[in-house]
Amino acid sequence: MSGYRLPAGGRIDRAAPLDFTFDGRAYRGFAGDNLASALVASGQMLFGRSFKYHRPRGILGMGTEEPNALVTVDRGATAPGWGRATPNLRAPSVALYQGLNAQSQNRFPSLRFDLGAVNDRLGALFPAGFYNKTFMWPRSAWEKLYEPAIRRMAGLGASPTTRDPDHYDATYAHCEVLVVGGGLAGIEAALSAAQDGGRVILIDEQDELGGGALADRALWGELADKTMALRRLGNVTVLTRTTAFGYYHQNFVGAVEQLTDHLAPEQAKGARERLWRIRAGEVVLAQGAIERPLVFDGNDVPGVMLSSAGRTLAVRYGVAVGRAVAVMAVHDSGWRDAMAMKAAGVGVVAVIDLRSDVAPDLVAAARAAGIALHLGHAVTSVSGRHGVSGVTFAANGTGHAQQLAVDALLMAGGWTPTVHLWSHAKGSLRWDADWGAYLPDVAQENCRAVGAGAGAWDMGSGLALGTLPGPKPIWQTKAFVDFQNDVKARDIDLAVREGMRSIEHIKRYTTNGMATDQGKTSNLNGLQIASGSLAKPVTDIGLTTFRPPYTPQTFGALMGHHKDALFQPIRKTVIDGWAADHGAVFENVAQWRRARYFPQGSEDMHAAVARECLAVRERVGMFDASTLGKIEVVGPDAAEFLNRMYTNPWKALQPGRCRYGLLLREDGFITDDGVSARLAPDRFHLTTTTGGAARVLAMMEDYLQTEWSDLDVWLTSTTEQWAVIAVQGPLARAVIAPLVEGIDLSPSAFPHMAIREGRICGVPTRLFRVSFTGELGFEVNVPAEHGRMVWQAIHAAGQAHGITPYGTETMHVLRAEKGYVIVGQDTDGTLTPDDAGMAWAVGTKKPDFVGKRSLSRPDMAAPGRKQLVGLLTEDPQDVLEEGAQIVADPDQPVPMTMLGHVTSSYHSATLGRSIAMAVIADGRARDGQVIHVPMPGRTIRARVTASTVFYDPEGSRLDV
Amino acid sequence: MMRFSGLNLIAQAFSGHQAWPEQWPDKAPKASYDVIIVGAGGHGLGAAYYLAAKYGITNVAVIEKGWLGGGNTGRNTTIIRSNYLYDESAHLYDHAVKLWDGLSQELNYNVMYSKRGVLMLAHNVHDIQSFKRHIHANRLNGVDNEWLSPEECQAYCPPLDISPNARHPVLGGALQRRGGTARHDSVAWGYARKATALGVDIIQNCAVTGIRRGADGAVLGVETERGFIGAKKIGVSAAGNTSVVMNMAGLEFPLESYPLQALVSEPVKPIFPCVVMSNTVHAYISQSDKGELVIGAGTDQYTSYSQRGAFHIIEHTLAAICEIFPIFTRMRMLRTWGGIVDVTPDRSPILGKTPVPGLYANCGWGTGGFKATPGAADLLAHTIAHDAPHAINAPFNLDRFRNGRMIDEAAAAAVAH
Amino acid sequence: MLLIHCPYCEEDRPEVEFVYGGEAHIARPLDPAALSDEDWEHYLYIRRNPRGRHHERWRHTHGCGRFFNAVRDTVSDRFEQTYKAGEPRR
Amino acid sequence: MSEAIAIPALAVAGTDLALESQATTAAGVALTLEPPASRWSLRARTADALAAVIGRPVPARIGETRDGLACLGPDEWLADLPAGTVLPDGAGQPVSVVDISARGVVIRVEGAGAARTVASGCPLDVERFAVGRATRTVYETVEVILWRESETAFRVFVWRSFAPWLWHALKACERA
Ligand SMILES: Cc1cc2nc3c(=O)[nH]c(=O)nc-3n(C[C@H](O)[C@H](O)[C@H](O)COP(=O)(O)OP(=O)(O)OC[C@H]3O[C@@H](n4cnc5c(N)ncnc54)[C@H](O)[C@@H]3O)c2cc1C
Ligand SMILES: NC(=O)c1ccc[n+]([C@@H]2O[C@H](COP(=O)([O-])OP(=O)(O)OC[C@H]3O[C@@H](n4cnc5c(N)ncnc54)[C@H](O)[C@@H]3O)[C@@H](O)[C@H]2O)c1
Ligand SMILES: Cc1cc2nc3c(=O)[nH]c(=O)nc-3n(C[C@H](O)[C@H](O)[C@H](O)COP(=O)(O)O)c2cc1C
Ligand SMILES: [Zn+2]
Repeated sequence: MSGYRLPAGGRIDRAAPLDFTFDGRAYRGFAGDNLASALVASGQMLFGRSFKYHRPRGILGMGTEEPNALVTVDRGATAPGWGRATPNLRAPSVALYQGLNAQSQNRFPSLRFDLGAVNDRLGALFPAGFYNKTFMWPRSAWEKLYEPAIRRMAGLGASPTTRDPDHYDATYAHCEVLVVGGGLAGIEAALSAAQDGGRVILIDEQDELGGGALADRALWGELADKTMALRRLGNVTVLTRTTAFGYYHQNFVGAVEQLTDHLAPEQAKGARERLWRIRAGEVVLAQGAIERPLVFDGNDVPGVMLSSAGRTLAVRYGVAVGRAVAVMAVHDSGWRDAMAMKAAGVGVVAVIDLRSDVAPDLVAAARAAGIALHLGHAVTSVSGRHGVSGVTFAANGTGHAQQLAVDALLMAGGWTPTVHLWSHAKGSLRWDADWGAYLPDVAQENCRAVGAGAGAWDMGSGLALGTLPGPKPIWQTKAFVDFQNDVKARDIDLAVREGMRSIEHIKRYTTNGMATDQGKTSNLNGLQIASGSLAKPVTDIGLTTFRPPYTPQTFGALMGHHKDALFQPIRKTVIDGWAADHGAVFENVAQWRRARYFPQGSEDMHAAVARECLAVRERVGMFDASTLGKIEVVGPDAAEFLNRMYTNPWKALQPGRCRYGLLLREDGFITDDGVSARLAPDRFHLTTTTGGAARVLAMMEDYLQTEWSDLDVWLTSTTEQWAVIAVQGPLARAVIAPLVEGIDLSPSAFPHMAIREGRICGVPTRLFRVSFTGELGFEVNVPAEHGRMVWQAIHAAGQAHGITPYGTETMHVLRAEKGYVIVGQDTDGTLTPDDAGMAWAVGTKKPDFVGKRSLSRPDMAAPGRKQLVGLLTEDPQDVLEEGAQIVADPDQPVPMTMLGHVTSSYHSATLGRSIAMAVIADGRARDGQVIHVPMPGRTIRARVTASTVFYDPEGSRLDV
Repeated sequence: MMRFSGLNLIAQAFSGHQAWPEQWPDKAPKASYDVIIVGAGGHGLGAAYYLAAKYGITNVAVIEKGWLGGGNTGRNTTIIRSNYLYDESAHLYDHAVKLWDGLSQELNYNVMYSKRGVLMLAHNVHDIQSFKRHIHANRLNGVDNEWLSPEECQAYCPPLDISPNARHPVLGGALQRRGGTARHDSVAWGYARKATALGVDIIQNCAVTGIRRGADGAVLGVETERGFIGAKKIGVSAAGNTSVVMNMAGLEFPLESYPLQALVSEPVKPIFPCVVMSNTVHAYISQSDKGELVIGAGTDQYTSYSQRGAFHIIEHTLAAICEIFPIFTRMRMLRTWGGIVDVTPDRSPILGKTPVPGLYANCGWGTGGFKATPGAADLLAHTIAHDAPHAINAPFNLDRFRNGRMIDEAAAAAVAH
Repeated sequence: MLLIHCPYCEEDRPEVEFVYGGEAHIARPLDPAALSDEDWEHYLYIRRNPRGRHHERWRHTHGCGRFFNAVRDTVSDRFEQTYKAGEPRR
Repeated sequence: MSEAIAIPALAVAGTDLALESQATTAAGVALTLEPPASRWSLRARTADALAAVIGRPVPARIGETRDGLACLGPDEWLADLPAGTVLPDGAGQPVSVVDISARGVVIRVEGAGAARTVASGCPLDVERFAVGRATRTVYETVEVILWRESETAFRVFVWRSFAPWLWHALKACERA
């Protein structure tokens, strides 16, 4: 026990005690505390175990830089489920609330007695990069023994294992000036920016504004005044508990606001966190600076921490880190902290400073405060395992050793300006010898840095060191650089010795700076040590890349609105509700959901589809085809345009007639198809595949705008304007006839592949006489808002004729019986029209169309290409699996020579047997040949049919 | 080269690990080499190693503009698999997977190839058809790949949400058990160490700025930031920068370079046993041996050499991950980064000779060339050594863009990585 | 997310409203049939892919709908200028 | 037409979407689905060319609105007119007049918090988006046309199959 609550002081509310638990033990703190300050006040200095060696660790810092004190906070009510647990939270960043339930991590069975700590004893076997050097023999042991063992050691806290009940919010925001960092420098910047009248947003990650000034009593008055002044301004938005995590192109800054995690779960209402996506005219970075630890033997014993942390605990939280506290400084700020702590009532017993000449005023003031001074000295070791019990120090670290009984040791290693966001935005940095750190230099965006983060603050002066001098060679010390990843000075030295000369290699070999704190306290020390080992100045070594996020942020917040039901829109047709009411089983196609079949009673898909198919062939069926893409092509040059886009000719198509169109990419491969109608000389109603709608429209716009901008024609997506009801089957005409007005439905007046405009059920329709089933058929297009009504009316009218609603699966079978291709299933982006058996759809006399030139490339016209053909299995009950591969010789060894694959395959109730389509090398020339489909356990024999039409090859059923 | 082994590690522990030698020496460039490889990624370093180890060509330099392994080799999500559809691709990637097996021993460097299985999720009927097509083709090609039901998928990967009410319900999956991951950095380092032990020079911080050609058009060597270096043959393995390097030889390539992002979460205890890919939802995820969830994001839409990317890509990536793994919304993102991937029109690599005598190309691996590292390296070495491609990489030539013999895996099924 | 100046809307708009359209000023040959396989390959597939100044197409798909051209530095991703489709290369 | 078949009354746009209008909430926003109207996509090379065909004044600047017409692009306008209005189809003229009345719906976001609600997913500077202005844009990944009617009222045009998602997204952010 060393920390305790000072009798007075701090910004906590002593009248508002809060009870909480840590590892199941009850503690008490005050409103305004964070988890770390409250635990230290209760004498708890041990917070966690390090990653690799499981060394006991206390807190190092009191801000976001904290690498050690990581805890899991469980906000679940009482159930043990992890659904509301968050691992790896930094204790100093966890606001205290009534009932807070926190647990330490990476230890078993308990924090004090951790079996994993055996790693520390064996630490010599685990230097940087050890895993590259071992676990290779015997070979089989890697999978069975070594890798599982390594993986078990992984990680810090545990991931939640059940669904997160919280929700997350997101917004965009715009401002003229965004200020990141609400210390005095940021507040100042916001106040002055607000003068210009523009919108100002000020962001700070802490629960109150003030930054470093919160740990300086003398500044509280000024802080209060300025904060008040800010709040009075109408054009300033202040966001506290909000972290700017990334600075992206053109002043786009991402931030996450914590909304409820600082409240007791019962009080938390609404979203847990909010994502702010901010576009700013100017960005002012006032991120402040982070103190650097010192690197020496024993610097990770709980109770050794940053000097600023000791000061913050005392001044801001009214907590003493110990009864006898020593400060090991190489920087003036440590002296100021010592005096501030002393003034707050902390028992600061000594300042040890490596420097011999320290500013006389500091020396005089410290003397006056009764603090013992050891100039020109360095701490060489720390005693105690779970807490500091004393330090050994010596002149320049190597002289006569002296002991000092203390229960806390503070490190003042100087300051590193926080240049993370500056660097995200590719601002350049320059080395500053006085700071011993990199400072912002030239901005790439409209951005400037102010305050300590810009090096524009007097933090005092000091030395920039790699390690403190000591009596032992570096490889015998346990002097930590990256506390969380257990990287020691000697690991960096080893990396250099092993040939890692780039700081990037050193980082990856040692993992320095790769832990959850991303090197906030370790990168600069690592650089200094590498500089020593490489005997090169720091400036020749460079710096690893700063990357978002500044501090870790939850997936839930970063994914914005797209959680659960809002992940992605699911598009439904206007008839979807009817289908759902009638028991449809749905499938997803592109963004749409479509009815796949309508089972009755206990029917499975097979039975339902067989029934639906027969109904269409024998009577009539109805199908919701609304998802088909539709484009209205209008203008005097409409026909000319389509003629250039599609493979087949369009100019001679008469108004009132339809035509099948085949669309290629410029590389000659089929990309889409559809039946389209000419409504008027200058107006076409195009259809595309469901999945191709957006792609085709974009492609057509591209050609129209950038290649043929002289054409007077425009494209409008009408996919959702029209609901489409396919009525198919020999009785189709009889069903719709009573509903249709103004259209002569007789075969002579309204032949196959024609379109007529009129009314159905009293609403306007574009009635297509087309068929994707091989039966007499109509596609009733009506304005979407009437779609369901018309569907119901047709359904009602069809009752007398035994009308049967059918879904996509039946549609697939029916069209396969007729050998109609589904682009994307029977073709796959590698098929030409000829491959697909659709040479007939290519206007050979047209001089050009999109993709034409590619078709004459040598390989596109070469023999041996895969061609779409039909397959009939020898056993008519065998239904081939779609995707099954086809070979000529089933007895050849693996790897086999494959001829092609099955693209579509169904049981045809109409034909009483299976049918399939396949693409097969030289397929049409194999007409009548037997091919083999080797499946696991057996090989299926099937006969090739050059034609894919299995039913009504003459097409007589269309002509009724 | 001091042998790496557990015993040696123990022995060195007693002397404070003082005696480990450099894994690769820092070399000044010689005046000329038999072969220069441009780009010290896994592919380039590997090619140098195989040139020395298999073809006895040791007068080789690998020239790198930055630090070795710092390109896409050091920034990918390390997914390894070979269940590609077309024979050409299946043979190419499976050649690599076979080399991954045993690579640690061959290099005496643990590259941590982990056969934890790659599970690709099917979310709609089209996915099922396409996956089955892959599975059957793979089986006849001798490449393992098996179909799992949704329940089997979840048993294989417990965090998976297989609820039928999901926006994109899991309808099954294709599992390649030999698929998995390897430690990206170790691959580069292992090849570098072994190659240099065989006599290869690795020259870092030395950008190639020009390719000098003789009167006959054949290569003479490279101009670099450190002067001219002669070479009889030059292999270019510069990933995202290939267009730039090929330009130096007067060649224009069918390539575009896009930023591709990836990210890791904070490390957590083991929760995720395998690799899961969902092309429909756009989610790619595994857990590293250190504990981070390693997540592949998408490419930005525009070409770029900036190794960064936009935030909305990350937003969509995490939404996709949490759609399939809703338990991860409270996990936190630790770091994002970008790499520059070079993409060909058919998304398959180019690996072979170029129109310039003595100049060889290995590029176009796009978002998926880490898995190919040992295979591509071996085949590049073969092609350079014989001045002719190996049968496996012969189809991956430049001519296919002229004659139309594309190897378009993406067209067959929207597959990334 | 880039901020892109649409030369038609005459204002800066967020990247998510736009669709990238690849290298600019590659006109579709007027008579493709007259091209050699090599020239056709060049038209279809060969791209400059420069490191630095890049002429490229964008479409303000979720805005005014127009294609336009831009000059952007592919190292900094910074736009130098944008101009309307059909205007000469800058 | 046979008498036996009862034809339901004309459907109201959006009833199939089952979206319940929502009264003003604590956040100061009401969401309503606007009744059907006559909506057209109009295309021409110039505003004058279009005006000549449809016989109405046509705003010429992108973003400008006038008498129910919004200029969305250099050659594109949206007409949002009282239900039943029919425009000449411009046959034979170099224009395109296409009826899109049924293609989408309009969600009205109204109240003191309207701008904030729209800005939650729209990357434009919604606060500064002038009253009387209209543009095509996105709300997250969904394309919309945003039309600001007053300081506190926005009309959001969206294709009907995306409307439920958008509706729920607007509701969700407004809840937070
Ligand atoms: C985010 C991301 C995720 C990915 N995920 C996967 C995955 O899961 N699975 C998978 O299989 N693949 C993946 N990939 C792709 C994979 O990383 C690459 O295909 C592969 O690593 C390429 O290796 P390489 O050795 O060819 O290239 P690199 O490792 O990029 O090496 C090329 C080297 O060339 C150097 N160079 C360039 N120009 C010059 C010059 N002028 N002079 C000298 N040197 C030069 C570069 O500096 C670089 O070091 C991913 C890629 C990225 C970016
Ligand atoms: N009159 C004086 O003597 C005086 C005046 C002001 C400041 N100071 C001291 O000088 C130092 C520097 O002041 P300063 O204002 O430059 O820095 P600061 O450290 O006081 O403030 C920086 C603030 O930025 C926050 N921050 C950093 N990164 C952030 C991010 N990504 N998102 C959100 N918030 C982030 C920090 O939490 C902190 O609150 C402080 O120690 C301060 O006390 C002294
Ligand atoms: C598989 C993999 C795992 C990684 N794990 C971590 C990690 O745990 N911590 C970390 O800081 N970075 C991690 N990184 C990212 C690297 O730090 C770095 O961002 C990446 O190599 C790209 O380099 P750059 O950011 O310096 O450009 C990982 C990268 C990869 C490829
Ligand atoms: Zn525009």
